[in-house]
Amino acid sequence: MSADTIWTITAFALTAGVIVSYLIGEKYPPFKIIANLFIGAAAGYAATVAIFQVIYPRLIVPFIFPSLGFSQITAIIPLVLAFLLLFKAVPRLSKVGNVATGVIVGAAAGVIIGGALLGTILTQAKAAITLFDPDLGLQSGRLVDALFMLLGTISTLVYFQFGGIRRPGKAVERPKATRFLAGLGKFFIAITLGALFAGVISSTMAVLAERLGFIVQTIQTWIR
Amino acid sequence: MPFKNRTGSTSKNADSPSQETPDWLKKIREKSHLEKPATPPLGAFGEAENRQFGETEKPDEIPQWLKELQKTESPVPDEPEKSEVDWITRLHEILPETPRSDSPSTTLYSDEELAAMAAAARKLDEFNRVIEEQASTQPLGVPPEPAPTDFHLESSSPAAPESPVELEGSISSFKPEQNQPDSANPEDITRDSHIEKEPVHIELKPTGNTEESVPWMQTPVMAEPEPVSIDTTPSEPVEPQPNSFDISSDKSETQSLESGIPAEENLPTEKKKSFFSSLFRKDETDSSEDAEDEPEDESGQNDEAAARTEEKPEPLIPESVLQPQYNRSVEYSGRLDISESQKASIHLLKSMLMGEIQPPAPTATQSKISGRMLRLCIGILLLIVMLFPLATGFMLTDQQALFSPGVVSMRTAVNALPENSPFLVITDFEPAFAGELKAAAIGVIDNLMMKNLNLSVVSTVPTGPALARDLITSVRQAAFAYPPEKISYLGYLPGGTTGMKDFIHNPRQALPLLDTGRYAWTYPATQDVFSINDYAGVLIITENTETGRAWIEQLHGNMADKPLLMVVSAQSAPLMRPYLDSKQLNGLIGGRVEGAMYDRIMEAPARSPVITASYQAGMLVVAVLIILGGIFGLFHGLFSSRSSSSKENWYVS
Amino acid sequence: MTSIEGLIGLVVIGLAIAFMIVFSVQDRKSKIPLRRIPAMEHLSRMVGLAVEEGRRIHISFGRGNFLDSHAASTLTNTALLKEVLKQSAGSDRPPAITSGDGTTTLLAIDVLYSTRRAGIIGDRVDSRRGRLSGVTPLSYAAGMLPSLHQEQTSMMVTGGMLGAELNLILDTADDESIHILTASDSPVGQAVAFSSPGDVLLGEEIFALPAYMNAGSMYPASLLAEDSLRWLLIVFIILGAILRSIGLTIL
Amino acid sequence: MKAPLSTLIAIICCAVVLLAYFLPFEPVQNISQLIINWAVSLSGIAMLVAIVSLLSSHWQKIRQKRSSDRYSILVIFGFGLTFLIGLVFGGPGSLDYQNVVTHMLLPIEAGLLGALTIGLTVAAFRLYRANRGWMTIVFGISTLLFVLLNSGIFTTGTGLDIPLIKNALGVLQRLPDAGGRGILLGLALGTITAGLRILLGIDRPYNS
Repeated sequence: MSADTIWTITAFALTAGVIVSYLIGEKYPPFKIIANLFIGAAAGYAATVAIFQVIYPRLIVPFIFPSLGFSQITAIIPLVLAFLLLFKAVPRLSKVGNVATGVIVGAAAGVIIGGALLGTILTQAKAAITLFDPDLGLQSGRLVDALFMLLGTISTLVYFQFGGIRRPGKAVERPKATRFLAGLGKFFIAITLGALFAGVISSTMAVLAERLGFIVQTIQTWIR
Repeated sequence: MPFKNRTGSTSKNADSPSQETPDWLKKIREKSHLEKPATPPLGAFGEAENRQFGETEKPDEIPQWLKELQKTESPVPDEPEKSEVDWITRLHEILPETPRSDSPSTTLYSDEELAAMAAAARKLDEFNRVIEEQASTQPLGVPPEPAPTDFHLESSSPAAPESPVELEGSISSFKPEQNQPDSANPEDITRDSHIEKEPVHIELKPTGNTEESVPWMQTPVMAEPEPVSIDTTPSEPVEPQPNSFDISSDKSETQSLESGIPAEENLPTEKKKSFFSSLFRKDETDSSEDAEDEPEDESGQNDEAAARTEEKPEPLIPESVLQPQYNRSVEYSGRLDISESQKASIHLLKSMLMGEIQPPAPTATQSKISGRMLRLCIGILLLIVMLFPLATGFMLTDQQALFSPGVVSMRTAVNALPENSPFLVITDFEPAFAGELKAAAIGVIDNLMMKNLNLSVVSTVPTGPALARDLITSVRQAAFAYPPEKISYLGYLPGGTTGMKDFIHNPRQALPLLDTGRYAWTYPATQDVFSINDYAGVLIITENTETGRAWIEQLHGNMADKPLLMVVSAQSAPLMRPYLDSKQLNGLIGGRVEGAMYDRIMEAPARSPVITASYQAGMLVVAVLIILGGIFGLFHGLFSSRSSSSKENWYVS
Repeated sequence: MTSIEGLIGLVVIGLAIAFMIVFSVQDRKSKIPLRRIPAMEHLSRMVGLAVEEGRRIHISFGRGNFLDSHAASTLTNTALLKEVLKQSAGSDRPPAITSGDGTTTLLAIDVLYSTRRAGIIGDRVDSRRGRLSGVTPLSYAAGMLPSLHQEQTSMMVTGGMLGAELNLILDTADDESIHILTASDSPVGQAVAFSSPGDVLLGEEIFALPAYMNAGSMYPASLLAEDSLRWLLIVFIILGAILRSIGLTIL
Repeated sequence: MKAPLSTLIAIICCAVVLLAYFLPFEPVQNISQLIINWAVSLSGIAMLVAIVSLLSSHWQKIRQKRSSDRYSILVIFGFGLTFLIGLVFGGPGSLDYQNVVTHMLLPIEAGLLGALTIGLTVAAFRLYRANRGWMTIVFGISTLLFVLLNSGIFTTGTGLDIPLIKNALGVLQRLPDAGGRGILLGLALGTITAGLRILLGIDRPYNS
């Protein structure tokens, strides 16, 4: 029996086992056995990847082989920070690792602000504006489409407005002027979430079809 | 009227003096004629009230033998010669609560006086009996009328006094201002002031940790209500009742009624007397026939007392009958003169009881079995329908005939790529979606291979490199496998968006090695690449909207004129299309179906059509179930009485 | 990136910081009125109920690489966690915290320690309360199920990047009658949660969690700053569309 | 202020990385890149520390007397198996070790995700329980439409090559784009204020 056959039998057993154990119920032993094995295996693989493809190439190689265009000084700092971060695993000494988490959090905050501003807000605003570009032609359908997209985008944004007006003895309400737009925004949000939910069903359905195809194909191979 | 004296035996009319006068009585009469004291005439009724409470007359004016008598008996009225009718109306002056016991009483008692003293003693017995009856006949749910003073009993509010000293202070002198809740929160104070006028059962919970607190500190908790007994020592702490108004079926009516009467030992001395006086006065008006002749006093108490006298105690209401009563609209007996605040109190108490009596509305019991059974049935149905085309090869539809805009622009972009140039492939999908994305991306990668491109493969997902290798090796049969030197697997790029930014800024520094550990940038496929702009284009394969968006945001501006292509799963397609409209993406394939469209548009043979047929059969089943569910939901909404709480879409556990 | 875009970026950041500072000062004077979100009301009520019943509150930071666009959702959840820890300090069962990412797990444990050192919660809360439940989406969801079955959980807030695997968690929570609030920063996760009976926060409502839990005056101020930027953006888009339709180009 | 050093470092790192996005100065960009590189490396270490916390919590479950969880043994066994194989085969780059992904992790994850189709279908069938007023109705209709559209049944065969159907399908495809763009812009606004709270030193989750 070749290694491939062993791996194929393993894959077949695991796929069929997961689908059947899910139907039986998550509270019962079959599902628990497979799920816990899976959690451990995934963690083991991630640990291997972290060591071989993060720590070794990015922390150790620049320090040991400075000839590859890295300066040793800049290679020492991350090593020290990494050593401090290990103290987070010990409850009493976790304060020592605050500097390392500070670097991670600071860098992440900068990236998400920059990415959100330049990558989404400006680009999406430009996209909403370019729909009205006369060079794209002025067929009636295109103008209706552009107005429809503009109305959908603005009403969705207005729905998410948080500030309200507090009247004595009453709950905080939306300003009157924005109520209609907010209602329209709810309509667009419901459509978008419906499309996304259908997309999720489509994705999982495609995965299920592919897995069932693998099971049937494997059985047919064994039968022949 | 037959009358029981203290010993319980009955005697004839107490008012007619006996025929033979005993010797000791003759001596007293002789003495009283010799020494007639000068006593100030009692002024109008109100004056007696002005004397400061607790102030006593000069001790030497009272003969010794009379003091003992006063300790046990009620004092003798000063004015024996007043007319017969007056002694009844002034009877309250000689009641135990007014300190008349110290009034100068050197005068010998006349027959009438002694008769009056005997009557007073009888009255005292009668009063004890009435108290017990009162405890058992007070109609349920109607709190005893508050003593006519603005007597403030703090409700069982959680703000129990904090420190032991405070605790002691609250036991010994229960003054209204002292019992203002400590919390400075105005809301509490207004809430307490609302309860102020209503005598609610006191339940002072032991403060802080019971073990540590000194035993005497533990404030008596009125738990199981016993018959009222005058006992000044704090009672033993008893198992606190969760809620003193909890009228559970196994408690007898009597106990629940008594719980409404403030615990005797908690009341300070002057309060006790005013409380009893109100009862006594009520009692007195009960028995007197000519109550209407009572002189009108300033505070109108007699009217109130008169109104209360006609109130016949309602018969005990059995527990089982209680429940529907509370749904009846509230009507008050016409003879009762109930003030607005009392009506509010009644309403408040009834609403509290309503909550207690009515069993909590059963939350919609979530039938778990039906949920799991439904899942089993739908699961089996789905599996059967999807396995049928796989087993029989049955095809639901022909090949795709219409193409989405993303597929068309993808073909255009791939055809425009220069031959034999470096190209970056980013495989950011999880193992779970490998099936779908392999079907969606296999056509595009096949075309890239047809163009003889040098592929660099990167992934920001730990399992990405392994899945990338599996995807690329499955495009072509082993015999026509793509030359390995034209594919460099750069491996895992950690750090998500920051890792992308790091790689885009300097690829060589971000990923120095191949996933096999060899130095990457001397490999044939990547030796010509020094910066991100050296790639002819980028293909991102991901199932995740955020990852796709992050790559577009980071690549924005760095590869302005190079094509950015994307293959996403069906769940992310709706959110990626806006980037296609804004020309940030030059090609977009969303899911298995658009992958099949791409194969069709490139005139390539359909890949795994039976799996596509199985997928379409499953999607039809889902569509039918959504329609059936909608119809069922419509009927479910129409017929089931949707209670108001169902508006809040959450379950109380 | 053109220099104009860079300039616009800096202006927007400056405006945002100014709005946040001004509105936080205003909030200290008089509470900023925020519109009613039923899911938020249920959250604060359920935290109280959980403490009274002596059952556990479970806060899950969800998946999503911290160094990715999910850092914002993680930072919001840490502020929420601090507030929940304060409000459930007297509970018999301290809150449990799970996550699907390494850095996020460390930050969750940090919040636990700092709250304990501040004396807000007793020693009963130890480090095992914050843990990694799985590294891939489905192992993360499968790793959450035991805490829903066995740890007397009464209320759960799940955030971060979620997709179809959220259905596994929602089904189990439904079976165990656990009240669940989904605050995912991924629209796909919001769509899956929208189809279930539990509470769900849509779009940017997830960033309002600390403000509605009264975590501090800067949080409602951040929401009003968002509103101000929102209206600036709407005006910018409308003006841009009008100018573009007559041939003029802003960007 | 508590732990001023880590707060200061976090604020400096955030400011430098942010400025690098908007100012085209080379030194600022290089320093920013260096900080990002360190952060990426540290995230690998953080993953290792978190996996240690995963294993220790399961180990505690095994050792606790009252209700020890037998299944936690499988987690530790699964971890040990794949980690040792990885060390023996020389890391994720080796072909044999990649079979762990393609023939162990992939079958389980794909099988479980496929099984979730059943759970999602049940949720789609019981949409009425979601109880969100008219939004649920619009959500249900939208789901039905896009399930049919994604099935690919209406885009097959030449019989459907009619302009009216093509335009209708095109408009249908556009419907979610408008709402999708609004949601993306909203999320971006929230992300900006959340990041700025770190820059201003208000949120300090890194201080334990």
